[in-house]
Amino acid sequence: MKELLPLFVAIPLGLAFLMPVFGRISRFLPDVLGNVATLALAVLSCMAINSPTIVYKVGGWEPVKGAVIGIYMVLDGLTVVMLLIVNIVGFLVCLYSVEYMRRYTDKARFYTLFLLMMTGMNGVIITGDLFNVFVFLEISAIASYALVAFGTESEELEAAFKYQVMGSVASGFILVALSVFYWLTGTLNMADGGKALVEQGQSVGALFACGLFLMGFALKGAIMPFHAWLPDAHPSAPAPISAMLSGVFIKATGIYVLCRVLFNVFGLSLTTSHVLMTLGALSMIAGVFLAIGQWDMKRLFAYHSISQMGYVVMGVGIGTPLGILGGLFHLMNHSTFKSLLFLNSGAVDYSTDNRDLQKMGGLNQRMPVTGATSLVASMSIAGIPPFNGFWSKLIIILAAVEAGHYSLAGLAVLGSIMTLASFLKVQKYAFFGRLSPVWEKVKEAPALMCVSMVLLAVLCVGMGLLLLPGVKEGLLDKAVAVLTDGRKYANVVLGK
Amino acid sequence: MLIILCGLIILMILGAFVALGAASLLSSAVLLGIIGFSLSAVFLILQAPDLAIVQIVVETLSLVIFIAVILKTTSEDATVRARARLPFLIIAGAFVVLFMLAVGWALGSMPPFGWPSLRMAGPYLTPEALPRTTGAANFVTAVVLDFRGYDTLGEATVLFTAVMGVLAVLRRIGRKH
Amino acid sequence: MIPLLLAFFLFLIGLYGTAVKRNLIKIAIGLSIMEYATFLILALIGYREGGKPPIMVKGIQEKTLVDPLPQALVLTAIVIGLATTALLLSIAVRIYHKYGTFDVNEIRKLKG
Amino acid sequence: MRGMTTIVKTVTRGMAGIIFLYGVYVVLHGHLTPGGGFGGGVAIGAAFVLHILANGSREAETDARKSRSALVESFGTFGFWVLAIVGLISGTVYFYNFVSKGTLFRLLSAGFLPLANIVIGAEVAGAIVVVFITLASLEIGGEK
Repeated sequence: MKELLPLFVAIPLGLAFLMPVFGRISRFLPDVLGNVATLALAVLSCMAINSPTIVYKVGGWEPVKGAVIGIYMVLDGLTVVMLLIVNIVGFLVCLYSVEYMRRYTDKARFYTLFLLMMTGMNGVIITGDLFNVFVFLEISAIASYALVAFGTESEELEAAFKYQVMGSVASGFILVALSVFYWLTGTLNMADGGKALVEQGQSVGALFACGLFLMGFALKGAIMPFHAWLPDAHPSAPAPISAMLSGVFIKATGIYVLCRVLFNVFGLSLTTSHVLMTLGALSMIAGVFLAIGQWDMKRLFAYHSISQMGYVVMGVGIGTPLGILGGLFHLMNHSTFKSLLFLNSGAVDYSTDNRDLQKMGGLNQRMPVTGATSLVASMSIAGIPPFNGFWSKLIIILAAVEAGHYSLAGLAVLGSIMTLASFLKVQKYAFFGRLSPVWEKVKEAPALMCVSMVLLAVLCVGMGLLLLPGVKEGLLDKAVAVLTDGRKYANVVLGK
Repeated sequence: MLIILCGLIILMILGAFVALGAASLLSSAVLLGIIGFSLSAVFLILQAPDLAIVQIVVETLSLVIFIAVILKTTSEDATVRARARLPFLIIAGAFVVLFMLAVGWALGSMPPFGWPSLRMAGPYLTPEALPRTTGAANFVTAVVLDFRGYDTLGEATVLFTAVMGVLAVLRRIGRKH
Repeated sequence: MIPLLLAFFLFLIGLYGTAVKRNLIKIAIGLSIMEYATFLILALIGYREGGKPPIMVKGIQEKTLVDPLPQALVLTAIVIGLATTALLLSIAVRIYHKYGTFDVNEIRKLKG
Repeated sequence: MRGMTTIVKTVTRGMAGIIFLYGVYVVLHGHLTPGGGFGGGVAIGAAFVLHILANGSREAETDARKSRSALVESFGTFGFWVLAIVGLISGTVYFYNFVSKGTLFRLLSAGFLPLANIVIGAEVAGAIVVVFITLASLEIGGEK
């Protein structure tokens, strides 16, 4: 596995560079190559499942007198989880795009940007160096700005502009944060920096850097007071890109890095734990209340992303092993059901050219696959057993009770009920009820789109199995262990 | 040296105020250029000739892009007369004051200006070690392309991505109907 | 320490510009100012008292060279800044193309 | 795009040449003197932009130029990727500096650093020409 680690970045990157050239040669080559590349990435990430912790020194630069001088790539339990969701969802979305993106011009450029976005996310996930995080974050962010504006209609451009301004402000904060971090510790390596922070002891400077990082990544991850860009940006993008942005992008570039920095570099303190829980609970409740009044299908889903990210942040913020397990598992689950929901909305949009819930109705009769898969996804997100969302929400609530935060548990239950209500609304208005005569001639979405939706629905049903004893130890427990013993990360990476 | 440095930064700050307040976008862009060129002078004072060169060429280029965009569209900023609302100004002011207090407070626990801790960069600078490892006389190039070459691949990719993005956004027709 | 304080203040001015200005080009200018401030902070961090540029010259042995690492980071960040500015401005041009104005208040199609 | 007057054209011809040569020099000496692939690449790109601005160009010519520059950009970045991946394929590590280091202060030294500077310079120059042509040939107005 060790030799294969750089391929997570190298494969999509190399293809992305040549994609414009391939696009001139043949119209189908970009479709084929894009899917082959993402499939290869998905297979690679499955191969990583049982690997031990790997530290890959890029360029072969060994530490000099204990100080890290090069860039490290690190593969540990948390990385594997993130790689799995990014690359599997990425592959399924890419499969979906083959048909969906026919409505847009210049497909080769779409695949170029898509692969660059994948590169960026994979790069952020596998690196162990803070500046490298920033660079790859910018790659995926810039690709996503362009992808949001890909349709070049006025609303999309406007959303893309707003999104890019917010994203650039976040990047600015992250860059300042990491320069303060470099100033404080003299290093950019996360493990070495964490060690330096322990040696120095608690200081105001560390708190300041931590606050700047929190601001930057909360803005990237759309946690509540910093959420304003998300409900515009995510719905305006083409459906596969909405699925990527809501499904994996905000997690890989926001929540994941935030966890890495807060747990593994700075070490979770009581203050950060409280801040995370408060922000999480705020997003959870406010997101769902904002969502329930929406009539635009994609906008409603986008507000739910804020709310569901609130669950994740709250679960992780509780800080107990059970809470972290719940948070991470919910993160995995959310990536499947939310991307499925956006793909469903894309299928509806593809067939009916409409996103307004009030104008739909009875689509189940005409689009059985879309209807059925969206029912699965809705039940998952609302937390109905036995779908995956139920298990992760249950664990989060149990963890909150166990840690004595009864009010948080209550809020989580309330949020869950509201989520159920708003998805009953979606199902009722869009898929059940009387078929309006306007939609008599509507056809089901093309086969490839259905295939990818069905596969995601299977994941939604089956992912509860990850909690079974025997399976849980191999994947989730390893990821949880990385965060619970946050400070151990330095020793693992530096090899002591 | 410190006085010239502070003077240049204060010039940049004043330039920033005027640039944001100007009624003509063209003069805003030119003022931004002045800020950028002062920055490259600051880089020279801080003993960073590499940065000064790149900053000058990049600043010229971004000035050209700004001016090209403004000349193609309009140079009038109609919004400049609109006043920000008072509650917003109070919040913004409070944020600025709090942030600067936090900076001032945090500065106390940092290594002093001019004495960085060089935990990661120390090994680069031992004169005997570096030429043997990378063979480059320019340490910045050695860091950019060899020790942190992976970052630079990312940087080249960012530029590539942005060009792809520009080409995608400025397509004549975006959707088929 | 004063240059660093001033640099942080410059950062806040850029942030203020992006948050308050209602003109797309002005917002882009605010972002650029923010970027410049971050470059400045990084370059200031790398400075060493009495240091010389980190480039070896034939026949001269310098004792103190300034820290090359932040300079490398700024080099990367400058190019990233150029890339974001180019993309942001082309989106702004396209918006102008659609609406005939850079005024945010007149562009509001999305509900916010 | 329309060109400019004869005086401008004549002056530009010399200027663009000098800027181009300066860019090439900066790229090639990136590992010895200040500058490198990015600074030099921008200068090379600027030389081309100057040439286009002064002489103007017809639409068909502009398109051909744009697609050529895009090719240069693609292959420049790809070249850097290849340099990175060679180490991985040959059994060492990603980004291994696989070329011999040579003697300090010589033009051919520092392993693959000069090569990397050249490919980056090509990419940056291509990128700048593409962006410039795209922005310059954009027609505003009409659609509202």
